[in-house]
Amino acid sequence: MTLRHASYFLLMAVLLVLVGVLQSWSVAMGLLNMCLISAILALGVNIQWGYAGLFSVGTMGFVALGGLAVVLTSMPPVHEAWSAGGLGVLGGLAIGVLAIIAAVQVHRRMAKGWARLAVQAVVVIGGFFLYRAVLDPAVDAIEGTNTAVAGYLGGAGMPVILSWVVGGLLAAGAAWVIGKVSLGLRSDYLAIATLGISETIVAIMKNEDWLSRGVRNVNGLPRPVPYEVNLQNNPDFVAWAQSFGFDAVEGSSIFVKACYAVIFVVVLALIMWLSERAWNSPWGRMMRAIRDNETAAKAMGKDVKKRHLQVFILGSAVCGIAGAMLVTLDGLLTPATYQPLRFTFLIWVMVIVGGSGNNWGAVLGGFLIWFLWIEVEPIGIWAITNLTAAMPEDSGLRAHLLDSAAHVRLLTMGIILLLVLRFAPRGLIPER
Amino acid sequence: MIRVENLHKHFGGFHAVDGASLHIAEGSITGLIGPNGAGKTTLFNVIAGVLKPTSGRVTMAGEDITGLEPHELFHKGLLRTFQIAHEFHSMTVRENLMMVPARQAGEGLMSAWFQRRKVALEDEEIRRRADEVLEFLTIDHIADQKAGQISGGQKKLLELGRTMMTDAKIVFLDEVGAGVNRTLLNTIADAIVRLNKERGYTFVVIEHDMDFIDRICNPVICMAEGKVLAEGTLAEIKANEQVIEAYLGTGLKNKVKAEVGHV
Amino acid sequence: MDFLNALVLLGNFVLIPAISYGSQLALGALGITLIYGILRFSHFAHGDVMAFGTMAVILVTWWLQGMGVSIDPLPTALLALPVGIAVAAGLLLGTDRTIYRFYRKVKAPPIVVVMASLGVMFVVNGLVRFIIGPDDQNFADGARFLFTVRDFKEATGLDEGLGLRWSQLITIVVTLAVMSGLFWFLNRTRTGKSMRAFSDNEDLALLSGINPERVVAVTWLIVAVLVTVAGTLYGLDKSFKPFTYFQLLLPMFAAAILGGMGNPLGAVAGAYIIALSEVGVTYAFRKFFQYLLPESMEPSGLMQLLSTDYKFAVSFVLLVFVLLFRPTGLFKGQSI
Amino acid sequence: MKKLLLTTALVGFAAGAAQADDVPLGIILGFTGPLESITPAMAQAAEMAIAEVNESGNFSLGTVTSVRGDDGCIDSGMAVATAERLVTSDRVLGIVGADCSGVTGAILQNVARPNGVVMVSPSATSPALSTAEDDGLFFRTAPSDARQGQVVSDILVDRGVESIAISYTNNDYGAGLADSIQAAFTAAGGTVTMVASHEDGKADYSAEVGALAAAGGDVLVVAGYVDQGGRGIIRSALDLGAFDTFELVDGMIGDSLLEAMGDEIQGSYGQLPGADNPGTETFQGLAEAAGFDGTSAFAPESYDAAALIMLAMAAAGSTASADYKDHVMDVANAPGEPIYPGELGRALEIIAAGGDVDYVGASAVELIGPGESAGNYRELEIRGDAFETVRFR
Repeated sequence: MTLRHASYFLLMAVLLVLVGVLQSWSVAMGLLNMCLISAILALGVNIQWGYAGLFSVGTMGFVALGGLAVVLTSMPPVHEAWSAGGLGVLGGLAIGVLAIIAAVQVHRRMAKGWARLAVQAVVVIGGFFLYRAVLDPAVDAIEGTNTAVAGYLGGAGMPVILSWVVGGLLAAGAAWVIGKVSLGLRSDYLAIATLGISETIVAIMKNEDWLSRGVRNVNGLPRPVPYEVNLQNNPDFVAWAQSFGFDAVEGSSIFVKACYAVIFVVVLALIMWLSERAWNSPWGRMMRAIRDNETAAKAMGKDVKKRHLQVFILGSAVCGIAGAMLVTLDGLLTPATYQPLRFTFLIWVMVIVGGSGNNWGAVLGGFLIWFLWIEVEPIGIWAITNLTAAMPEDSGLRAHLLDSAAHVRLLTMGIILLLVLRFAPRGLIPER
Repeated sequence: MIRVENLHKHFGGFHAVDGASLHIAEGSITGLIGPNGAGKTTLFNVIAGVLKPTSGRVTMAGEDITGLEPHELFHKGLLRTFQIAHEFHSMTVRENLMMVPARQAGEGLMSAWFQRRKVALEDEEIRRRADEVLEFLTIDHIADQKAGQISGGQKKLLELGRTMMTDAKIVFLDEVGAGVNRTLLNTIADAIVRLNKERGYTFVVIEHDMDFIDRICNPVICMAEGKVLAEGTLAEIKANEQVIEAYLGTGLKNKVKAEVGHV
Repeated sequence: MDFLNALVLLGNFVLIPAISYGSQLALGALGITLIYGILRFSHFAHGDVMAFGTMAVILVTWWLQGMGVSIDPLPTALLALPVGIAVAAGLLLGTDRTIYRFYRKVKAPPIVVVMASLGVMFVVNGLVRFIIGPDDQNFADGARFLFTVRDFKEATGLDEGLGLRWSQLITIVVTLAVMSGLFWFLNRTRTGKSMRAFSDNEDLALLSGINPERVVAVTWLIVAVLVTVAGTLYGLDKSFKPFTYFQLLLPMFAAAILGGMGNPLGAVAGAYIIALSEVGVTYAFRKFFQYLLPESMEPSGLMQLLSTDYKFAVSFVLLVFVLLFRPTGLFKGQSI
Repeated sequence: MKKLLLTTALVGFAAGAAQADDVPLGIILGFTGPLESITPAMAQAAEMAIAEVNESGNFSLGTVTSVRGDDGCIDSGMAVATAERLVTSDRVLGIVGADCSGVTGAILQNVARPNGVVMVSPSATSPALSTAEDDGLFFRTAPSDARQGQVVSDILVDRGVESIAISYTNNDYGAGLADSIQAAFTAAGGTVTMVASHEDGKADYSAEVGALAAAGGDVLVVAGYVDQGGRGIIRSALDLGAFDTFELVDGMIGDSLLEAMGDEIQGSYGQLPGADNPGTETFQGLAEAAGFDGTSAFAPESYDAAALIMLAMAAAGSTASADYKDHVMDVANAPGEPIYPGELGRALEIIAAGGDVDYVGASAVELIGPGESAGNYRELEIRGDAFETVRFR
């Protein structure tokens, strides 16, 4: 990292401090936390794109799976629902998995031809109906239990931090399956396939209510840090906060965010350390070779398919971890939140702007783009207000422009992306 | 060493390799010649696992290697270079060589993360070997340049160098001399001969430059229209009626094609 | 009689909706496939450009309606189409000039151009909302139905009915016209032939004296026609809303890939397959079988294979399966 | 790049400065995202209430200003960041919002509670919010969906409907509403043939309608949004001749529906929150004068949300949330002088004189239990080119 690149980070820090001074420290800390998560997300995408040149736009799906992991890990189990249909659901899912395994085995064991196709069709279709027959009544039973607050199986009741690991594992597992199926595809096809698969993952989370309440959302997820209200009622804390010149409310808000920030920094540092080590080792050299020229890498004895799968799983796992952290920070799981514009394309902008193939670049991109994503709106409103100040109060155009101010955000992101692609195609901090 | 039996490779209706059979003797430097479109590169690609044959068999030291993936063949000691240089452009010349050795501990993530010392020691050894190869090929002065920025001839040398980073048994060189100047071509020829003698590499060389073939290859196999036409010393090949006709024939056909134009 | 009823039922609920939806998708997918064939990148801004062209049509339609112009029973929007096409063409040629041409010149890898189109997507997305707003816009006028379900029932005496809307008829007719025009153009005209040559083999085409910039410009013009027509038809048939047009991107791409990227015929086939499978797999066939089967065998359930929640997932599962077994799509991709 | 960043940053932050005697209120709604088409009217309604209070000159605590913020409706990360900025930087003293139930929960837990700021949502109707921990800070002028389900069932039963199919928008609002309608109607002896969701903003709804039609039913209950998939479902159902009578939930009531298909849905019916309330009409008149559509979904509730906050402030004589949060219920409910839209000035006078007000407002506000609207509904029927009120429930 050169002095120039270090200065970018310094600038980023200055921007956040400026927010603290001019807006408020709570806003600045809140921004910092989201910047940290965005940086981890960008690292995940960078592992797939920057390291291996995999054009996967399924990030959203892995982020969502991370979020699901938080519910599955940390919420208390709903015993009523388990006794109503827990076994049925497990049985149904087992049948589904067995049917797929059987179909794959048929594919492997039998000779190519119509007979194989027929047997496979019977296994798949029969398995599907059996799966539906076992699963459907169980699901109905579960979803019938106290819909307003439960209606799902609940989680394992474990500490919420653990869910970040689970989120990574869940995303990694899904990536293994998806990678097996789609990594052989050409780049553009891979993009659309992963985009579609990630939409499907979110659709499952929205519609399988027994799993995580679907669109009814899961509220009140446990936190790894204290609650502000409790801190405000704690005289020791209030006194401590006042010694720094903060009142109880502001102090508690900043303290809680600082706790999150510390944990997030630890996670980011850990992932960064592992990424850097890997990228600067023979492993990284091999990955660069594969990205530069797949054919030659194969001829030089590298198992490209296996390595692509590996790197796809790794990147997805990182996205899953970030997804779990995000939901933990929010305190609730809302599957409708997962939109490709926000959770896939925006992350890509972060990586491209920051500099793909460079871990520091991805982190910078994550910080900068999230910062702009949030701060462009007030800046846009301010700019339009001033620009239209000369117009009469009742001007239709003025009202229209003010109403449209919120849409400046997407416009800005597009322009930034285009400018960077054109004038700094390797990003702000390019690969060495 | 390598035996090819009745190999076919069809692209739709086009028979690029049409029942080729040949044998490559261990320790030889075999030249593979033939007019453009004779199916030489396709044959290479089938043997090297890039393309799957339509039918036929390839064996290496008696073992069936038909349809194996390129990276599997690499581990069996079968290497190849490319007609158009396939360098790893964003890496330095030295790194291009250092990525080659198989089963590097540092290619496993666990070792890369947690066994730094072991990996560093191993990498030091690989680097030493890479520097030896660079010196051998007389391109040690460009070791730290990005491979994408070196000359075409140097890229060819680099590809040859990559094959030296491992214990190859047989190396396929596809138009190693194309676009390379005289001096560099001599360096390449010297290197091939030395490797053949000192390390016992078997070579198969596709080349259009007959002087080059004449200088290092024996025997020479001539292909035309997907089949093996003749085998022998270059002098024998040159005297072969069929070969002359093949070169002339396709030459004429090509000429006709060029004049009629492509629709 | 029962057989006829079953047929009409299927026609009303599955075939007609799928065909008109499929036609709209087909026009969009054709654009995607053309861009891929000639310019060799996946145009991610497609849905938003479609919204942009349609927006122009809507604004002109409103103006025309304000002037009292009408071609009842046909919608006024048809008159505004040329203007919309011109605006869309201006946008596409403008972006090509300012953005894509640069990457062509430096021979950037296709993936970079895809990224750039992602940027264009963001910008156009914002522009459309800025100009016309994010709301639903109503611009359809003229008669709505050619005949309604009720008319049909009265006329035929069947229990089931079949409705046909003007917008559906226009969609199908216009789609057929535009598609045959396009295929005629590609196969019969000099420019069309040079486009096909360019798509087959760029180097060879360049050697034979084809001006690449001209081919590119013509491609964008055709794409402008396709997207604006598709967007307008869609808006007339359903409604115009910027967000919806962005959402159309996925099924359009699925159709193009399913048929084989770069193959126009494939794109059309893919679009109809996607539309049919989306509607067909999630349709509840109970009534259909009630008509066909004897009473003792009548199904008790809904006979629905998959809940409509997973409607769009159908097209993706289909897509992935096809790609696994035929990586180039149903029709061989990458040739015009 | 650096220069650019620095200037934009400086420019942006300067926007946050506010004057000392200002009473800023936050209006946090989904200006972008799936509800982006109904939010402008909601925001304008809230701002209309603010303007009314300021113009009356009877609000002694300062000049009320509004600060808009975008919650994206479904992006909780963005929503929390926006709310955080409004609360801690713009120092808003109360929040009108948020709109969607998901982000409302997120803002409540992550911003409003930690900072102790009152939040009055005009449109978050999820039953789950009734039981959310709120420290007495959270109110809503929209009733919980549980109540509406009962009303829908009553209307259907009174009209002699025996079987229904339900199509709901696939979010917490739609799903919760569908649940409660199904439960209430089944309990009343009716048959629900199918409950199926629809995604908003999708290309085509013929598949959904096809499935619903196959399931059958006398009436199709549409629990969605008028400018979204809900309209698409109705359009498609009419075109395919699948249903010709619809029961429309509150999110589906809007003039744009009549404009788009007025002739074809004559005789369909639905309900909106509201008591036998002259205020609604007054509000629509005011809205028209102010240049926006007062019948737009949740616009009356937004006006009421803003009005309630300001009246509670006046009653408490303080703009601090901790002080005025306990007065929200008082001003909203009897006893006291009923207050309708356009009478905020009078209400302030009464409060200043020590009197009691019972704010009725545009949506007949009556807060119960955990601070949510009691849920009086107006039964509407489409006759001619308008929604006509049939009765109150």
